[in-house]
Amino acid sequence: MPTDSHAGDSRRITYLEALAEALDQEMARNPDVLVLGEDIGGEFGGAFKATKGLWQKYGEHRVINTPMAELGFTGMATGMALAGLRPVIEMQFADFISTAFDAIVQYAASTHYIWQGAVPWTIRAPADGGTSSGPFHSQNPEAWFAHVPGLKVICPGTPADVKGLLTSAIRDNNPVIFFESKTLYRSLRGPVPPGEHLVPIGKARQARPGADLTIITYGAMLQSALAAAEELAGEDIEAAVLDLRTVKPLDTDQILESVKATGKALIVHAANRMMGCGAEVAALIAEECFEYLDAPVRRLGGLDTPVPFSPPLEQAYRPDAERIAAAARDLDAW
Amino acid sequence: MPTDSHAGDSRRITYLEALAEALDQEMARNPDVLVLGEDIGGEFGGAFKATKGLWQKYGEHRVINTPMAELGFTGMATGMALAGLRPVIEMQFADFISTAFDAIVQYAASTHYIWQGAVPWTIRAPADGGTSSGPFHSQNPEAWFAHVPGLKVICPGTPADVKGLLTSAIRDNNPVIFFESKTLYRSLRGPVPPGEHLVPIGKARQARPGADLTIITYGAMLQSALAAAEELAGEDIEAAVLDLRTVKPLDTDQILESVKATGKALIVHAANRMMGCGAEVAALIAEECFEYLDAPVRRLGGLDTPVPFSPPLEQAYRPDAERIAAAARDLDAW
Amino acid sequence: MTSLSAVERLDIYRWMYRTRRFDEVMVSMFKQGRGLGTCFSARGHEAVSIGAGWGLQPEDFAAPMHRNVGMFMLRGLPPDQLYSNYLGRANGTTRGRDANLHGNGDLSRNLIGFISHIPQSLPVALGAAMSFRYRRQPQAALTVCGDGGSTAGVFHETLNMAVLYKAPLVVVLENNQYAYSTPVAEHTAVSELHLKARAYDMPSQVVDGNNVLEVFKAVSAALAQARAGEGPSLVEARTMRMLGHAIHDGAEYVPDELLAHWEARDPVVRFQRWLQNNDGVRPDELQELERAESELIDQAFAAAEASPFPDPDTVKAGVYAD
Amino acid sequence: MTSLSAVERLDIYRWMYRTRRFDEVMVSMFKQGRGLGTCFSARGHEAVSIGAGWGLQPEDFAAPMHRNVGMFMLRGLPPDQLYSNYLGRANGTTRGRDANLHGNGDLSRNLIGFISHIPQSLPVALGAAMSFRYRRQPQAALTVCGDGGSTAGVFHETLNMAVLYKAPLVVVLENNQYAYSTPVAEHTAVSELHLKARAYDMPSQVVDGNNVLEVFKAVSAALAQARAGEGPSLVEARTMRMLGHAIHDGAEYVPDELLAHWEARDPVVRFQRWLQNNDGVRPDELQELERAESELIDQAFAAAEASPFPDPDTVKAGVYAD
Ligand SMILES: Cc1ncc(C[n+]2csc(CCOP(=O)(O)OP(=O)(O)O)c2C)c(N)n1
Ligand SMILES: Cc1ncc(C[n+]2csc(CCOP(=O)(O)OP(=O)(O)O)c2C)c(N)n1
Ligand SMILES: [Mg+2]
Ligand SMILES: [Mg+2]
Repeated sequence: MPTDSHAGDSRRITYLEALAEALDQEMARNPDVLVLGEDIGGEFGGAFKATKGLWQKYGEHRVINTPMAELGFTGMATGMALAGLRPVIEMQFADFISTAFDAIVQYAASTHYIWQGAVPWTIRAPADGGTSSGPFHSQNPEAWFAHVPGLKVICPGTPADVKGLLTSAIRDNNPVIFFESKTLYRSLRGPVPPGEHLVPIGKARQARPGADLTIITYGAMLQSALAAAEELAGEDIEAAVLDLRTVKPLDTDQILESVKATGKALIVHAANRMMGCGAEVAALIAEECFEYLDAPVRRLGGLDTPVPFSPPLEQAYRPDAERIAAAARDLDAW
Repeated sequence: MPTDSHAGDSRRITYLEALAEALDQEMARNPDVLVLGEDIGGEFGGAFKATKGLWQKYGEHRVINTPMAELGFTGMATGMALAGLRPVIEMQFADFISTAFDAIVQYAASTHYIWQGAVPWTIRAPADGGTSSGPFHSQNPEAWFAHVPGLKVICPGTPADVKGLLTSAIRDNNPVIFFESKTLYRSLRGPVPPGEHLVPIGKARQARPGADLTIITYGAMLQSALAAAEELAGEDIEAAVLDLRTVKPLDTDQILESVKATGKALIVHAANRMMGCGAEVAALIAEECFEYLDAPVRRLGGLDTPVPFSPPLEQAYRPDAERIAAAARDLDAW
Repeated sequence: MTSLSAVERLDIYRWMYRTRRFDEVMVSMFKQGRGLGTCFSARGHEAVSIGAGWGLQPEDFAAPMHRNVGMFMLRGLPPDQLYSNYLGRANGTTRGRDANLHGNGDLSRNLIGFISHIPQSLPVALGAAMSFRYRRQPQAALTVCGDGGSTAGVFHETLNMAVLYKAPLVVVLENNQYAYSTPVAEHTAVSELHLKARAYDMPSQVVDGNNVLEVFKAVSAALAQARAGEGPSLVEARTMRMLGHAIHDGAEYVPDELLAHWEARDPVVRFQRWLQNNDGVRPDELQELERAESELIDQAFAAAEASPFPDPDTVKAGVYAD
Repeated sequence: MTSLSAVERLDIYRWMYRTRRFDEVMVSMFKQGRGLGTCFSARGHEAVSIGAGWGLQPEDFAAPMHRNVGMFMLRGLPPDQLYSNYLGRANGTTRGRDANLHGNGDLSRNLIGFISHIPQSLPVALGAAMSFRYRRQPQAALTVCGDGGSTAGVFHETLNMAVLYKAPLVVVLENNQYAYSTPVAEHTAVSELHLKARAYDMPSQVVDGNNVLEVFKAVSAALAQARAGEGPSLVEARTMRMLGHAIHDGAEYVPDELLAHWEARDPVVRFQRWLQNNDGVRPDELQELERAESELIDQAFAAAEASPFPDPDTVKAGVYAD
């Protein structure tokens, strides 16, 4: 898997190490930060070991093991957050975030608008597929939450961003849903600043410049888009790659600026394309870039099926570098 | 409120009467059809009286009162449906559908794809605002469900359609989410065939022809769009109004056909515009009608805030005929 | 902490009476069409709201629900701002954003807002309790849950976690016989609601919810235990919803005898009599108190009705915290 | 119905042994890297799966979970198709759509598919039970729920409704001491899991989940009661998860003594001894049976490994029923 090199530092660690580092550093910095979730207590350190070592270091007081009760413990975190703490909730898999739905989209999301109660929690949700994990361990459910006022939704695609954005999420005074790509956990390494590292929420990043078209993406698809762009470069097609990083709020300025410059847009995400976040991006472009567009706005996303388990089916389900390159060629030739 | 006249019959009944009629007729026709939900048992007939009289007529066997346990009773309905019954679940308000989220988007939606178990239930969810009911009794949450493979999502906008589509939903072999506009329950009358009446799921309806632009909408906004179109006609702007009726599956054929003919599209719904169903429609048009568009694709929807309670705030939140007309004028002048 | 002076008892009565008057004026105004949206009458729930609320310290957290206007007022929300909330005015407790008692949170008063999705305040109150445990502060959180609310899954999740974590939480189970049109026996399988706590080895007890002193005694003791680190408990307060579920509901499904039974145990009347019989409070003292309270409430409603609606330009403000 | 002949008992053993072998081959193949995704070992759960499943009639509904491979097989799913499912093959029970025992529903066998969102099968099984009540058919539905699953809210909602509606439902609470890495005492507040049923006035009992005859007796009696219209009940079967949560999990968090305690009570070994001591089954009979079963399982795995993957062009098929 290709690596990322947008941070200025030479130390290269994995996506998972980067996020564990952010958790550790924020817990060290602020005694109000705590983690809670299933199987994160004791020596175990959680299903993906993202919280490994925190219990030994910070105690059971700040590393709270929970029963399988996502709705209840997310609501509990809301109460802690209203009282000024900064809980970081680990969903064991992003797929189980639907179990906590009311606590997120109804209670936590609306509280500040209605009665000015700030809810500074972060939900870490290991999302994403491509790993033969089947329909209930492969979901990318960001669109549900991006539709909800009051939430922020982050989908980092590099080790540096996972650290910088998780740090920002923990410090943010609003409920933040942080979708990690577990596909990248151990497969992607990149440079990550060892010390305090903050990436602003809501800012996209141009991951690659290019004049011929703009590929707009986020999460694990960033790596596929970069691979596709590399391939296209060999064919004299210069594709800009814009990594949204945050899907709510959207960085409309950068999206529009890039598409106005290239005149062509290809939007890519691993989540179901139908009614996915890419639709909002396409609609935004269709509305704001009408006079700049030289081709239809194209989208690639998951099929409108559950994420299938078997490799040939999942490959058919999920966009990849090859399909991105094909769609880009098509746009370029328009 | 303007009325609708697309059915050929002269008997005019309310939106609420039409849906009660569909329920009654389907229960009479098929002994496998039953209703369940909060406060629908006994003489009470539910919060909106949609099931009034059914308990007396069909007995407690087929009219099941439930505790306040949306997740549990929706899952229960899934089991009944797998066993061949056709439960019609009443959510007391659409806002509470989030409480049943797992049972809907995870279990019921995926079952046929994974193991060919058909789940022929319908959830009736009284949705919509504009009535000073506040953030938790005014929601239009169709986008969450339209993103989920395996579900069908219906948002009828007329008495005839509410009857015809509810009948089709009950007979459909898949889980169907049926969002009623409670705003229209008693305020909208229209002609409704008294006997068996079926409207196909997934077919839009041209509610008004027009050559200058296409207003694409559904639910209660249909009435606002028709009012706007009427007003525009006086200014020599002929707006076609396309009533989607079903948001999943989308009637892409009719959307594209109409927009290709007019070259201009305005999409309107009451739900939060951000990441709403309108985004998918706009993205579809941007992708498929590029060479036909004479203006940017425009969308009107709710603001990216909870639905506020106080009338001046809710009016600012929600699209209306005036704002639709203004956006249409703008498009026309492009 | 759990004993009361005669002065305090009279003050408790003042709050109960205020609660009653607030409700009466609200109901009559809504019936006259001067309300907005809907409202939920608290008639019959005065002893629960005030008796339970009286045991709270300012530093404790409280999470009342849609019939606990007494507790909201006791916690410091002014009646005029509450009425303004019912009427959607800019100076309402939610600045026009939510209706009736929904959303009445106020962190400056350690008050947790209520949302429709019942009983979502339960785990949130648990979290508030956990914040005390986290910071090793000797305070407690109190939440109210209806009989109907106790059938929702999150009730089970919350009680289980509260006991596991020994959280300083007190759950007041306000059993008012109905969840909307559904009587307890039709929504709950167990013979006595407080027994639900036994599934979590959580101590529980039943009190007469129309006896304010009894409610106070049980809840303040439970709070004291919680503050002392002895863990959570549940108090079932048996009472009756004397009017319909919401203003439009005539509650024809409630048997007359049941209402008559509870009418004879009206918590406000009963405590008034008790004060006369036991504390020697004189009828004229009571009359003066009641007159003053009625005036306060009438003025609060008038002030609310005279208050302006919010400016639509503010509609987007406050979705996010800075 | 609840008594067994010696022939049946030997057959029960056959199924337990088959279950054990299925698991052993699965675990060793996954350890060799010949699996796909993950898998959950059923080692130690043979008596629960077979003992409970043995009480079912074909018309009853069953909703097993991720460790009940024995019950899935007993219900008629062929071992080769099950293995094919683990390996993502076209002829797997879910045609490559879901993993391991997930999604193994089959309406022709009145078998309800399991999904990850635990314990979502609980209310679904209740619904299946309700369909019998609706149609006045004298059948029952059985569902299995883990100790961890019993902390989720929908457990509470389901049990409450089951009793309210007097549904013919039997809940087997498979208490295998752990939910992933979390021991029962850290996820559940009550001293004995079966007491949770008391919050719904639901009859409940505990059985030794490693004693197949005891499991059978209790569950078949519960099913008979349910079919007879006497309502739902819960059977807590105490057993032990002998391997990690899933294949990658070494379960270092499980104390050795605990494993040793249960190893000495291995349900397969124990029942084998019982048959020798009580039914006079001869060692050579057992050897022959075990050899035949091992062969059957080996062949099933080989058949699965030789089966083709699904055609990617079929990926969209079947999202909707016609
Ligand atoms: C999750 C959810 N489902 C349904 C409702 C609709 N609803 C509002 S109050 C109510 C009954 C509540 O009963 P109870 O908890 O006993 O409180 P009470 O109104 O009797 O004080 C219902 C069903 C809701 N608010 N939340
Ligand atoms: C709602 C939900 N949250 C989390 C998980 C992840 N998970 C899978 S199995 C499991 C533990 C289940 O424990 P138990 O119910 O005791 O069953 P066991 O695995 O011990 O047989 C967890 C936490 C899940 N499947 N569903
Ligand atoms: Mg009640
Ligand atoms: Mg377990």
